[in-house]
Amino acid sequence: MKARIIVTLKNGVLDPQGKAIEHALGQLGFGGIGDVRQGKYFEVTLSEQDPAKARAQLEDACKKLFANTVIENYAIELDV
Amino acid sequence: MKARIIVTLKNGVLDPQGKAIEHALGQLGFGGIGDVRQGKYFEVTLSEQDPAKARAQLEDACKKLFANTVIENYAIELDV
Amino acid sequence: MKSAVIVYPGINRERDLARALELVTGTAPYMVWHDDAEIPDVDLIAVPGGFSYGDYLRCGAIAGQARITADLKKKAAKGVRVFGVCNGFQILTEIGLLPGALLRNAHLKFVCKEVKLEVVNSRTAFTNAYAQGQIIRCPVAHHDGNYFADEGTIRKLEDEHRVVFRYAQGTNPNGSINDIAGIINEKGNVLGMMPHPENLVEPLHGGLDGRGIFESLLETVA
Amino acid sequence: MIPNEIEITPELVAEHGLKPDEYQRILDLIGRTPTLTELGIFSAMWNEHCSYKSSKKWLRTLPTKGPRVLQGPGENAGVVDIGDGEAVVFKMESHNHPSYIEPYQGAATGVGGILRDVFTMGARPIAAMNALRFGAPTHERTRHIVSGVVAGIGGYGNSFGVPTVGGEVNFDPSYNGNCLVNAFAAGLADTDKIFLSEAKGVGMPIVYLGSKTGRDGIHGATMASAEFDDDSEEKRPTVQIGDPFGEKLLLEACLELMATGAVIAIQDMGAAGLTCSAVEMGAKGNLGVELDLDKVPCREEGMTAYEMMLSESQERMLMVLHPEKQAEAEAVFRKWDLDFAVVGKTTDDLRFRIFRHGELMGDLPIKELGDEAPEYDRPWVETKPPAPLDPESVPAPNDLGAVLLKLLGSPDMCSRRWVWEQYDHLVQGNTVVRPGSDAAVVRVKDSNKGLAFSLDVTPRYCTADPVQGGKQAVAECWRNITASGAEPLAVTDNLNFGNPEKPEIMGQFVGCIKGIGEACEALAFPVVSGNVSLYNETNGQAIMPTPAIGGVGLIPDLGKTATTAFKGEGEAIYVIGE
Ligand SMILES: Nc1ncnc2c1ncn2[C@@H]1O[C@H](COP(=O)(O)OP(=O)(O)O)[C@@H](O)[C@H]1O
Repeated sequence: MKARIIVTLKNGVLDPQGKAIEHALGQLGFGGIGDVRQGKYFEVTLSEQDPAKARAQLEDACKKLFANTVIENYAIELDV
Repeated sequence: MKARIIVTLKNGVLDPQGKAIEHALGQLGFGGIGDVRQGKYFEVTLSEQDPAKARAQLEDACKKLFANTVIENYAIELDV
Repeated sequence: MKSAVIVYPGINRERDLARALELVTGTAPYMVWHDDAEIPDVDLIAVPGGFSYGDYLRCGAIAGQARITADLKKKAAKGVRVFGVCNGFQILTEIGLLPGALLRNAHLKFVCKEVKLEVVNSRTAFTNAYAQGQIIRCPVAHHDGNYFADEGTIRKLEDEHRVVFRYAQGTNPNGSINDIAGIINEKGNVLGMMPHPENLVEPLHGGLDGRGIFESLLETVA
Repeated sequence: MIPNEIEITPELVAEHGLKPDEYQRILDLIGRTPTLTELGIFSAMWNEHCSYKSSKKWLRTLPTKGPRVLQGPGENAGVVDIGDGEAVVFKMESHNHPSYIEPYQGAATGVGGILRDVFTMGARPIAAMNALRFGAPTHERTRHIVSGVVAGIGGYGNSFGVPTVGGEVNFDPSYNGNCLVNAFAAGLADTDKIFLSEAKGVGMPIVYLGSKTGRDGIHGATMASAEFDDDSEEKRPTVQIGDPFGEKLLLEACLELMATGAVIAIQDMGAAGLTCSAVEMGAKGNLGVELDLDKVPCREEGMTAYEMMLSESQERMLMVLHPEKQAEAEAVFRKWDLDFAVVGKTTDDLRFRIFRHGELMGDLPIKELGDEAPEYDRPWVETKPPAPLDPESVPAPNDLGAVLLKLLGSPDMCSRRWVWEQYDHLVQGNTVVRPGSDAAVVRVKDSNKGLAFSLDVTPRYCTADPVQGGKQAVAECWRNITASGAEPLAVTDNLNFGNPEKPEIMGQFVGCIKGIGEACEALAFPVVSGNVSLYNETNGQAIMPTPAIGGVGLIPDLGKTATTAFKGEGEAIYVIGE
């Protein structure tokens, strides 16, 4: 089973990379694109076949590894 | 209008990050999660209201800034 | 004083830290491999700088899962002194021994230069050889040293005098909140800092300002 | 899948960068049409980069010997004795084209390559430098290239843990379409533990180490992709991605393995990795080599022999091992979590044989692959020295202060702090003189000795007069080293030029080499390693001739190190020389 994990910075956590991109967009003439927030994206394959169990496994892996929950949120999308 | 951009490494491009994460997953007992590929994720807000034009703008911005098309692919998701 | 330096793969300042420890304490530290089960009985566990596991995913994230880290947490809970420098500091925050997180430098670039540090709290086991408020020279070399924590945590750190080092006026190299360069845990046995005192401990380095930390520890143990 | 029995058309030959007469040479040599894999192997071995076919004749004129030289050109790096049983191992190498295509990764893998060259010899890297040339600051691509290259050099070196202590940065419109990224690295080794690439013994295991092989940098990318596969564009990224973490593991594992005495010969896989390294190891040792590509650790499925032989994946090595130490060696690599695979053996018949899925994909004479490579004596014309400038024709400035400010603020003269602050120049704790001085000085660990490093060339002098410019580059490097209190030992060079098929460019090349040779001879400053990068041209516009010189000096007593800063008020200032 394939899945995607998206990790984003929590509200209120500074995002210097996003800010820098916003600045660069302005310079490139893309002034209409704003509020840039940068996150991480993962594609994984699971050997688990049961969707509920797969999701539980990923939740656990997100908390332990993919995201630092002090500063980040995560979202899981399962390909079912 | 809000949009999300997902940037991933092209097939065949070495992904040392993905490799390292896979390894750590194994150590954590998540041996069933594999084939990890890491990418980037962006959330942006556009002032453009017309979806077609917004998409065209983002395409352009992806090529010029968000993605390094020598090694990366990108995908755009518009909130319509 | 007996000490141990943990060697995660990708760490690259373990020799610098070991040398500083040996210079000041007269005893070479144990070098402990990331895949070992246990850290020997020591007075100080040092977690050095570098790029553990390439800093892939997040700085310090994968080191947090290494086998030896479980014992590190256990010993820290028992009160053994733990000193994390740079990547070591990042690892200590990742495993929750210290609060907050270290984000990408505000200017997004790696920075290697000398800064000035204010010793904000000289009453810790790591800093008692310095005078309160003393300004010392110290090099930094990092890409992710921008200390962040939520407001409540920052207030608590400040109120409890747990900010131990601050970048002195005008030298904050990374955008850290409140110019925070190093913090200590509630019990006072775990210190993490971004700058590299181990690179300023012999005349050849152009100064001795970094020695104070190691001298403090020696003093405390003896 | 790329079939091996594909018809070898003149177009295919041309796409492999082989001229018709070079292809004829191949036919004469092997007496039949080559297979596709064999054609790929020849193209890799006989391209300018590996064969030095345009430059060899001239490189031979450089002085390469000296009482302290333990290993001159011809190995992964040069080796110079610094006393007390220790040696400094160093080399410089270009990564110009990849850095133009993808600045960050191009520069990063350039650093990775040169570090591997050094630790392959058994040396732990202790210092790195880089010579960078970019287009005009106002050119549209310059900013992007500069920031990517500097970040890439830092990204790799900082993570690997070698202090980057020096270098050069220049801007000129002649580099608009061809930036130059020349990376230098130096390491320390015991003189009795220097490892070379010459294979010894018949039937010895050939071991593959490091990261897995992928389709990185296979230069046949343009090669009639439509003919082979529709999505081949997607499948063959021509850009190599660096993995400094992988390389750091490789360093530690190699040094640990070398200490066990298991290693007979070792060679880094650089350009055209598996091909060049295997051929070089066999040919040097007068031995044949047999490879079973099924054993090569691959990152992707379905890689063909052709792709595997030409892959430029990074962080890989080839070794010949003592068979009885194989288990011990494998344990070291497993400990560092790196791939370790016996992929072949040495033979006594001087053939280079490659098997894939049990089939013979290539069978070539190993010595001839290297020795019979074409060598050219390209026509050249001497560069006409420009008419001397009449000083009277230049009006004297009336505001010298303003001129001084302008000079100090110019892109070529302004402070380079913004560059070297992005490089970790302190890691390892031995940096005595930091970047920003004449020469950087690094302590030889656990001693009171130091090594001085400097990288120099002034391309506009070389443009005006290649011979004088070549001499000047050596002299400047020598002065910088001397000014730090060190005794100059030896140099490495990185010769960057345009298209050597043009007699004027070849003239610049010949001139610079003559100048470098004369200066090195006169100063007893031998050339122990180096690299040539030709065809730095875009749309017929060549770069300025840029022969970068990287010099190393020895300070026997660090207490006698000299630094540039004025030390006190009221002291006299002297000018020495004319
Ligand atoms: N300009 C030069 N001056 C002296 N020696 C050189 C020069 N260019 C190349 N060499 C030597 O030729 C050999 C092959 O160089 P190169 O192909 O760059 O090595 P690598 O196998 O690391 O790519 C090396 O030993 C190098 O030192």
